[in-house]
Amino acid sequence: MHDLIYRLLMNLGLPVELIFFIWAGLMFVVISLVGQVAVVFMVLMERKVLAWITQRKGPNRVGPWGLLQTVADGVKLLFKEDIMIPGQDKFLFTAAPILFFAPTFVIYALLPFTDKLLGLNLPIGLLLIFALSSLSVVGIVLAGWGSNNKYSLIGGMRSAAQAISYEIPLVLSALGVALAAGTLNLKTIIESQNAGQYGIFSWYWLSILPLSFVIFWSSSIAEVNRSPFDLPEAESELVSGYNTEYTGMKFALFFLAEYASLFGMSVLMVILFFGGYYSPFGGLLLQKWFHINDPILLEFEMATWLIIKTYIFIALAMLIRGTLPRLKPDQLMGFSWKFLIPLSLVNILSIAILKLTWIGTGLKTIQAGPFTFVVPYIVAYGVLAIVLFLILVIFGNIFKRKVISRIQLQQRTV
Amino acid sequence: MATTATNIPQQGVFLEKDIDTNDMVVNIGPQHPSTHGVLRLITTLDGEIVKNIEPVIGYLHRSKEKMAESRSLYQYQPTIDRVEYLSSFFDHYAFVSTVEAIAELEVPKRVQYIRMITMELNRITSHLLWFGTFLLDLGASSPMFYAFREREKILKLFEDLTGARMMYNYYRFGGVIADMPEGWLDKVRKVVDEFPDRLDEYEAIVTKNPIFLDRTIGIGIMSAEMALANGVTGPSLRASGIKLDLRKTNPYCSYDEVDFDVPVGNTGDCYDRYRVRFQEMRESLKIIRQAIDKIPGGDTAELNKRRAAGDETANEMDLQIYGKKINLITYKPPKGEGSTIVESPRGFLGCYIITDGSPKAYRIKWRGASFSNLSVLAPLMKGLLFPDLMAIFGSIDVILPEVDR
Amino acid sequence: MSVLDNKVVSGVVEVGRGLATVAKHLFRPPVTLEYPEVMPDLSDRFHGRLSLLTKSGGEDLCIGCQACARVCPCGDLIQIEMHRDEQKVPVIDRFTIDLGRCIFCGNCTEVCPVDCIKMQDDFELAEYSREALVLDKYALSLSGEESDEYRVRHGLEKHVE
Amino acid sequence: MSNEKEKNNPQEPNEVEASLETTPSAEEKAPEEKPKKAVKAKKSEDSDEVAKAAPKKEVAAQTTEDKAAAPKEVAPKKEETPPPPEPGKYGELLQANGFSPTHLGKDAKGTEMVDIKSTELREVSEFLRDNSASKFDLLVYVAGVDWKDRLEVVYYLYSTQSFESLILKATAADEKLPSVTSVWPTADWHERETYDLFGITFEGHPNLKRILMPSDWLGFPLRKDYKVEDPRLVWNER
Repeated sequence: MHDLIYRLLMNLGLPVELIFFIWAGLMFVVISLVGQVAVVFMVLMERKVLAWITQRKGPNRVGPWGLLQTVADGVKLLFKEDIMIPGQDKFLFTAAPILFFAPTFVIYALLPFTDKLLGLNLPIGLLLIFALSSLSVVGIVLAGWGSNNKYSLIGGMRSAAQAISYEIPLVLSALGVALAAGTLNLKTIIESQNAGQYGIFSWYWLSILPLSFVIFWSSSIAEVNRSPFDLPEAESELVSGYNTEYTGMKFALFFLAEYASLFGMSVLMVILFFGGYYSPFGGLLLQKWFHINDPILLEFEMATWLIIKTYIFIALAMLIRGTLPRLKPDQLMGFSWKFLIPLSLVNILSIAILKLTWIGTGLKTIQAGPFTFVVPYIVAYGVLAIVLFLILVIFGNIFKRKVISRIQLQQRTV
Repeated sequence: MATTATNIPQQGVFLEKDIDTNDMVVNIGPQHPSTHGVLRLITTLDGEIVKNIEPVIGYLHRSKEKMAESRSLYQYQPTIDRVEYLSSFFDHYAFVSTVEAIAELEVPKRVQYIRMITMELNRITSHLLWFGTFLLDLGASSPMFYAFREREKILKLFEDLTGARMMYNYYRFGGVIADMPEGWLDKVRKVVDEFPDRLDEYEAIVTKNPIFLDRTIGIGIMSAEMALANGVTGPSLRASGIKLDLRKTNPYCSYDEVDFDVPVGNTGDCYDRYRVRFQEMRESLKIIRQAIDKIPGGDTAELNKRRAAGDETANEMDLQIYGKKINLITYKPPKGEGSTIVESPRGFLGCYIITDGSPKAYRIKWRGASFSNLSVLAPLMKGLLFPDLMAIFGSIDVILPEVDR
Repeated sequence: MSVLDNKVVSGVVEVGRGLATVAKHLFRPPVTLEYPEVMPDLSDRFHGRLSLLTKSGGEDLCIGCQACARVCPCGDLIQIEMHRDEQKVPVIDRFTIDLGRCIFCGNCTEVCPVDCIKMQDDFELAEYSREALVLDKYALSLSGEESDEYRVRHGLEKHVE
Repeated sequence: MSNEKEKNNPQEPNEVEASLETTPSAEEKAPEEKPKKAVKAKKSEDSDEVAKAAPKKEVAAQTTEDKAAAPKEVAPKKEETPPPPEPGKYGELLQANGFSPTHLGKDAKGTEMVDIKSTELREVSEFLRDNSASKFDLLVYVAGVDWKDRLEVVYYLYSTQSFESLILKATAADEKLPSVTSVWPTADWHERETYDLFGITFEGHPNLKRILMPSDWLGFPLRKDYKVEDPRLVWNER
């Protein structure tokens, strides 16, 4: 189908640049539609999962099993009054949701959902995604400022601090992937994970970069403001944080964008650490087991694997939201600056060492194989352990207080 | 996912500054998700640090003490439920026992045991609600639903017994309104038996969760002297290390006939307050189990069978539900005064009644435990972070109707 | 080092334990009662709408003693007007209860000397106007059969003339 | 403020008594109830007046219900010609240390009651808190009582050492009392509440303003002469 459209455009005799733009635009429309549907489904899923883990039923009135609940909510939000209170900065107040919403959806154009369902196959795709995802915090800060509400302001400031802190471990851990794969191109990253042909064992999260994965996961949850890092909208303290004053469509934009960024981050994580659109058994099952080579069917399989993997992580995020209490701002910052960032620096170091040893073997990308299981763990994580120990010796006093409180805990009488 | 690099915020640690900034006054409440009612806290914030906090109360003032002047004691009684609606059996007990003391009414043993069972069940419901909302204040949502699920079962028991889920109006001067329904004790036993498993589940989710520990350990440390000086009582005081439980020290009802422990903390921080309340639920279960076994006459079905069989011992004083049937409409307690304090889930619940020989009380004074407990919030909060406010406020377990009365 | 290890390891273990406990609930049946379809199982003593029982024949049981009105904590919520006919039998002219202000405490049911005013397990009392919540004698009274059925259900003696 | 003062002037005693006597008669207006109960009720209602007229005779004739009440009925007599109640443990302690308490016996729950002079209040409080024999370190509540001719403040003290309680009473002369906030900081809010509802000024209180009622409220609601017919109270006219 892609070929068909592509050929059609070519036959029209348009210049190549224009075709490129039209193609990217078309893909973006398709993907953002997919994204919209995914988000609408996610909102429902969140409510259902939160209901099930608390032994409730969740939405079940609108449509069969409540499937249309989010649609009804959306329609409701569309028709709600757009309230502006005196003293608000009208321009910023209106611009904020758009500034928050746009980057999260633009990211979708860069994510390879399948082999061909991809807006832009850029060689620096990973970099651009991080650049875009850090843009959305501008929207939150503006919303906090423009709302003329103290809760919003505190929420906006917290969000800015949080985004700055968590951007670093996020990028550093993704850098590990880039190092291992030798590229910033997302498609190549996926292919290099599939190159090992050991399926789930050749994906980066297990074989080479488990630490990177943990860092990436926790900082991505923080990046999208999910519990337990949902400080900018902590409802027990800040009522609703930066979107306290928003109603109607503007609120809907914030709401959608939050879920969209969670979805985008989960897809990115699957791409970076979980083999993207490949099956957990290596390659594609239709191709491998059933010997079907129909490109459209294969693409469906790819999309299915990606979506399944993504939703597993989304469900985990929902489970975490239901279980964990919220952190405090100082703890949040501390977790990032005192724990995640040193750890990811060590991680990068160890991966660099690994990479150097690998280049000696003559391969450009680090691939998972029988050899990988022995070498990286011994070399990289041995080094890592030593460096970690050194860091602890040097900066040991950082943890001292924690240790004290731990001892206090053990001495409790009740 | 472990949070490692956090520490105990200390007063003054964050206050270092050379830049000229302004403080921000945030008016938390009267409507706010975590003020548990209508409380207004005028908070002065320096960034995230709370510099000063001034509670403003009275938004829920329903003039309970004034209402007593225009109602006979019996007429006034249903409105007592609303003084503190989460554990209104305690309010009723304070009121009823004071009048009983003034009028020297005798209370049968069976009634005392029924009162004890209901009060302890009520303590559990109250602590459960506290547990749920405390965790919700800290940001965890499911524990609240689990707590409410269990609370629902106990409320159902109350509905079977009194006809209402929260506004019971069940105790009477010298007795209770009606005996337990047949088979009620078995239902209580069933709920009590399956409850420890649920408590273990809560503990698995919460008690050692690293984020929870970071949020509560060392936060809002209330020394014993500070607690006593500010009139803090109940679990919050016990968390500070003072073993003061009126059920043990000045036994009322039949608490001297059951065996239970008084959990005590040693630091007086939020975590200790959490642990003390959690242990109290287990102790309450202990009391209820013993009370069910010891209650004179046993289940009503048994008692009714004995009565139907003409057993005279089944009609003796201790097995009655009224010490003496009084005419409630025109009941006039003699002139006198009495003051009761009982150990409610939140602390000392006081009731001071002066009667002048008319059906109305001359003066009724309610001492809500939350009233004094709330006053300690301001000194506790100084120099801590804004989110600690919710942890501390949640952990001292304030209920606003009792503050404002 | 080992303490830190403990902290991190135990932290991960405890978070995992919490998540597992919460996830366990996915497989438990929901406890929700879907109210309009599934009515709650109310107990016999439920404090619901007030009603007046009648004799088995449908005549008034109330003797107009005002006891319920006097113990009501809400002031003039119950209003009774009565007179006696030639045989000195009380006749109730007017009996109104303002359910909009009723707090369902049950004081009136307790003091009624003839067990006439009782509480039903009917709790759906919403109306479109406050006036509609002021129930008069005819709205409050149950028929003779209903009253008998109520008495049987609650273990009261059947009213015998 | 001047308006407030006017309103708070105690009413003429005659008027107050008259209004008191109308209350029971209002109860009698209701027609008869269940025959058995009515008889009983009649008795207990009468007992008040009868007991005053000829206590000894009637007490014997009363039902068991009134027997319990009877000794208490005699109490008002005592007030007129007071045989002083026995001094309690803490009353004696206070007396031995140079204070001049008036012993009031025990309340229904067996708590000792002591009346002290308002000028001595703060010294007595400090003494009771610090003395090793009493150690009343917890102020449970402060309650105001309007006795129509005087305002009284009741302090309920509790000791976490001996687990005993004590009721201190002090009459607020000129509606003024020294504050005990410096002794028990918890008195802060309790005294504010008492000021709010009774209009008793606590001298030396750091922040004496209304706490439960709105700050612009007129009058002190728990005083017996407070007019409930205040038009501002009737906000929900039916």
